[in-house]
Amino acid sequence: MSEFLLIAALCVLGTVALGLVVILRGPTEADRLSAAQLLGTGGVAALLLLGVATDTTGVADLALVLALLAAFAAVAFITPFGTNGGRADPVAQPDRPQDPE
Amino acid sequence: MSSVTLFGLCGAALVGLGLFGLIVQPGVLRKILAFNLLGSGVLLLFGVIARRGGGVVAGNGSDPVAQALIITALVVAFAATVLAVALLRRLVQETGRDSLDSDG
Amino acid sequence: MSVALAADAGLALLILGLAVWTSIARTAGGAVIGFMAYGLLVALVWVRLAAVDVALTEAALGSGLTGFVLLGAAARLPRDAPAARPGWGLRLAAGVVSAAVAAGLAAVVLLLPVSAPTLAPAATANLPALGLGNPVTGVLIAYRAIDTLLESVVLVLALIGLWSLARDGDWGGRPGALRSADPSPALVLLAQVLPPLGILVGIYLFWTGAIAPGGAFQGGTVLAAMWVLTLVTGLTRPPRVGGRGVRLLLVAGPALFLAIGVAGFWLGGAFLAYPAGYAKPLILAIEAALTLSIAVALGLLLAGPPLAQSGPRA
Amino acid sequence: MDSLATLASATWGGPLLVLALMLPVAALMLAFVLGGRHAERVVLATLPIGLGVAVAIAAAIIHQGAALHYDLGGWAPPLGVSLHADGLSATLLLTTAVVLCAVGLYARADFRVPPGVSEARAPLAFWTLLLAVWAGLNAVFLGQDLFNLYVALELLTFAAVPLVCLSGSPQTIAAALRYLLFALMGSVLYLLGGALFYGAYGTLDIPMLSARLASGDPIAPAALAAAALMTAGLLAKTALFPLHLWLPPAHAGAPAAGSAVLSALVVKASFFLILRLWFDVMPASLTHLAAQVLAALGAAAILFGGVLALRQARLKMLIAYSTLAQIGYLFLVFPLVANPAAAPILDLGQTPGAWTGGVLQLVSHAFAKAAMFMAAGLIAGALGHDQLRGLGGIGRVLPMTVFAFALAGLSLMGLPPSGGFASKWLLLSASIETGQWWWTLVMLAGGLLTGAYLFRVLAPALSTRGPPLTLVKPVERSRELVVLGLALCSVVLGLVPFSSFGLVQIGRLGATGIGLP
Amino acid sequence: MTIALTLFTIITVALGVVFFLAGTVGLLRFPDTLTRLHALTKADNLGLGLVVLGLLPQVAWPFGGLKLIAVWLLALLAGATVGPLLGHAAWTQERGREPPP
Repeated sequence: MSEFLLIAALCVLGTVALGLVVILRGPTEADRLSAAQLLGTGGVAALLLLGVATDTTGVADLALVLALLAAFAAVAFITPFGTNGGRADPVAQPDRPQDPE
Repeated sequence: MSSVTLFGLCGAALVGLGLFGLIVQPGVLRKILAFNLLGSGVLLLFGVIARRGGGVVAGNGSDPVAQALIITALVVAFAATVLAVALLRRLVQETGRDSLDSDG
Repeated sequence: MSVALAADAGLALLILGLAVWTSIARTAGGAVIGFMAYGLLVALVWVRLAAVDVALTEAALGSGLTGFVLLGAAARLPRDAPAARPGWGLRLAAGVVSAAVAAGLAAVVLLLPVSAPTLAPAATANLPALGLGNPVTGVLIAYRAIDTLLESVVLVLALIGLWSLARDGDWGGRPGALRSADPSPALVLLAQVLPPLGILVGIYLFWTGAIAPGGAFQGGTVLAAMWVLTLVTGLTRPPRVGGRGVRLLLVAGPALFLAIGVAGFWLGGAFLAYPAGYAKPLILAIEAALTLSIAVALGLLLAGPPLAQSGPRA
Repeated sequence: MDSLATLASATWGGPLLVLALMLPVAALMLAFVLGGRHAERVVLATLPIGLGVAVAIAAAIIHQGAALHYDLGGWAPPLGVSLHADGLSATLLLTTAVVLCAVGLYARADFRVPPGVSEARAPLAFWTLLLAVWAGLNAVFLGQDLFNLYVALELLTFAAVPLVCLSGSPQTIAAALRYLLFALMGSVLYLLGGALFYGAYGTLDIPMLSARLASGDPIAPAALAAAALMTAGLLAKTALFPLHLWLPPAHAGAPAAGSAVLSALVVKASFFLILRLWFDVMPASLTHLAAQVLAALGAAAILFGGVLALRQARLKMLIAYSTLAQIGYLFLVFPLVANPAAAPILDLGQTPGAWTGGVLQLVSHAFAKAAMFMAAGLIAGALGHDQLRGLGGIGRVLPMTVFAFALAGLSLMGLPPSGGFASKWLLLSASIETGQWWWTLVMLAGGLLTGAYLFRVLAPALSTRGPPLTLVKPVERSRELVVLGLALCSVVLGLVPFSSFGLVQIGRLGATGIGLP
Repeated sequence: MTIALTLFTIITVALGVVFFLAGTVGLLRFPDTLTRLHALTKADNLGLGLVVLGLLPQVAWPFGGLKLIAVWLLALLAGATVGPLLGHAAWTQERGREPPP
């Protein structure tokens, strides 16, 4: 049984690793991010299989954390926060005097 | 060759790659990324050392002392990354560029 | 060659490939996405190296929060042509040095002593006296408590450094890097549904750290991520940097750690020693306070330097 | 009540070490929470206590004639971490406390919370970072565990980098960023070395490592690689030529009080660890070749830094390049101490004078450079700029400041009577005694260069011709006194008889045989 | 009973692996970003769901099982939120890139 689960984990991981080609290819960052997402889901699945197969403490927790944070980093890329919350981020404030040294 | 040795060699290569990037990359964000590669290569090597130690004694574990040190180092690396990125963003605000002048 | 070894070789190759991609990708965003995928695979390697505690930290901090910070930066970089690469001489020299270091390290890995010296037995043998089941937590909170104490101070310090990048007129305002003017409905949904679950997971990670992989750093990181989600969508507001409450929260962990450490002079016979029989509750108290402080510190690190509130500026 | 502690040991006076380490940490947290005007008060209240602790540690070491030691948490190494103070640590703890006291008094005028607000950015950052620098330095000087020292180094980095860009100008932001990247590369390489040591010997405790390395077995390749990586990383943090690029803009860009701390103390921490590594961890592996290479880099730094200092247009940049050169002297210690023929030069018992000379250079440069940067800060504050060409006649307006600057310069040049003279004399004698005449030449050339670039400052400053200067801002007499006091410290060091420097020799691991096999 | 459960696990996990494969193929083969995203969401939801379903009989109840289900729900949530966000980002990015005819 555990051999089967291990091999399944390997298959999942190998499959999503193919998706990495897309990360390399693009063409848009959205493609790359979706490939990273797929890798994340695949990683979670592989971890779950691995955890059950080897009965290691904590591996399921790791999968839980990965699943929890799967969407987290992508938020930073997609959300226009900080850009129009009252002040444009990448623009210097010309009228603001420099602090005296 | 065992898996542990394999990951050790991987760590060694990552250290080389990160070091090269840290010196050569012109953009600051790329330098920060290179630093992170370098750091994770170093920790991977540490992890290999931990696995050897833990594996010999506890049968199927990793040396907890080394693991604790790695966790501490990971937190430091994160804080460093945040500070560097904050400096970079301030630099971009001020100068509109993401590179340090000249030499690097 | 066994299946496991083949799998590990594949994993190592993938990691190296992603590292190379991260170094050579044409856009900064592409490089960062490559790095996030890399971090994920490195977490898998930590599992393969039987270091689940590290894997948890790597997944939460090394891949999750670092990815957030770097992606946020990459999305806001100027799209100018990058600066000129350094000259051939420097690149060649750097290449030679880096290759030499890598080759030297590879040789060292192959030549490591056959009998691996380790502190694992000592670390495990002393655990029952501390009432712990996870030796990593024992190292972090007891044997090498000083490192963890200083480390938690480093986080506060990083935050002071970050805040010091504010403009003078903005001091006393709220961190503004995460303010989103118009979060999409999908994002708001995420920020409403995820945090309750995430907070549960964070507390669970801290709690289970005494006996199983987990602990203050991992739990605190998850809590911080959840807080940041609500900050991005405006469901909560970041505290003013001048407020005393938030500063108390930030130092609660290290301060309690220090206080119990000082009490150890009299109660445990040494600084940072735990009195026998009371070790477990004291350790849990320290871990709880640390989790909280770490969560606040990491969240505020992501939230950036303070900005003055909109409206007329003094 | 029973303790879990077993086998742990502490010498009498050991808790003082805990106090020295934890006092700034506790003060840091207190200053941060109270904030506002309280931050400054917390610092100024803590500094004298810290000075007292440092004096007590030095006194305890002299009294016992042996190093102090404390096992933290009651866990003995290798599982636990211990603190350890030998004579060298005590000397540096004391130097740090004195310099920081002066900086604290000096900085009050620059980092006052302006009236009308309860808290301002720069004051809060400065006062808390000052305490953090102090904590980091004490942790480095007391650390006995390679990883604990890594955390200490990082503490120092996180404290020092924001100090560079307190003014917020684009140049200082870039300088801080470059400093951070160099420092991070340095610490990562250091960490890698620590990991390799752990992999080879299963401990990170310095005495244990040293015992394992000296046991007679061939040294593991991992240990050699570790030493090389750690040295490279620490050199980057010490800004030894050719890894010096980050230092001048960073040290010149910081506010004067910050520059003083960075140049006088922070770079010394990583040098201190190089000493620990080569003289405590693996003294037997310091080959002649390695020692000569380190010293050659030091020599290059002396000449290169001196020449570049000559070409600077700004006073603070000139002082920063001078730091580069003065760091070079420190590295001459390696071949001079490592030569067995270097044994007693002066009547210092069985210990080599080069060691004392090196430590004296460390201390006297700390005093002199802090005084110089703070004097430059006063001048820049008074004139509104620090261009060398605009300094004409400043000596008439700020005689005490310029006098302090000149006194500090005396020490940098190595002219008698000054601590710099004593240190350079000891190093020169050692180089002649051991027949390494080429280092003699370098030191003499370095002295001439130092004289030349200081002349560029002092000649116009002391000139009596030219129109009278108008000051942008008056200079407070108390601040001038602080600077003068520090400059006098660097001079007085040279008036103390050599025999009283026995402290720096106490607790050397190989007290009788610092040298090559 | 045990055999039946084992068989159930093997079949469902294998099916899950197939879905992961399908997701990757979609990511590689579909012509534009939006359809690729669609493929990704399928793989996320179904592949991981099947793996979780298959593993349920193999873990301790209630805690282990609940953890597995939580992982799946989290992945669903991530897919449901990041998908639209990415789609939006991709749409604007591709539009912004196209020159007006």
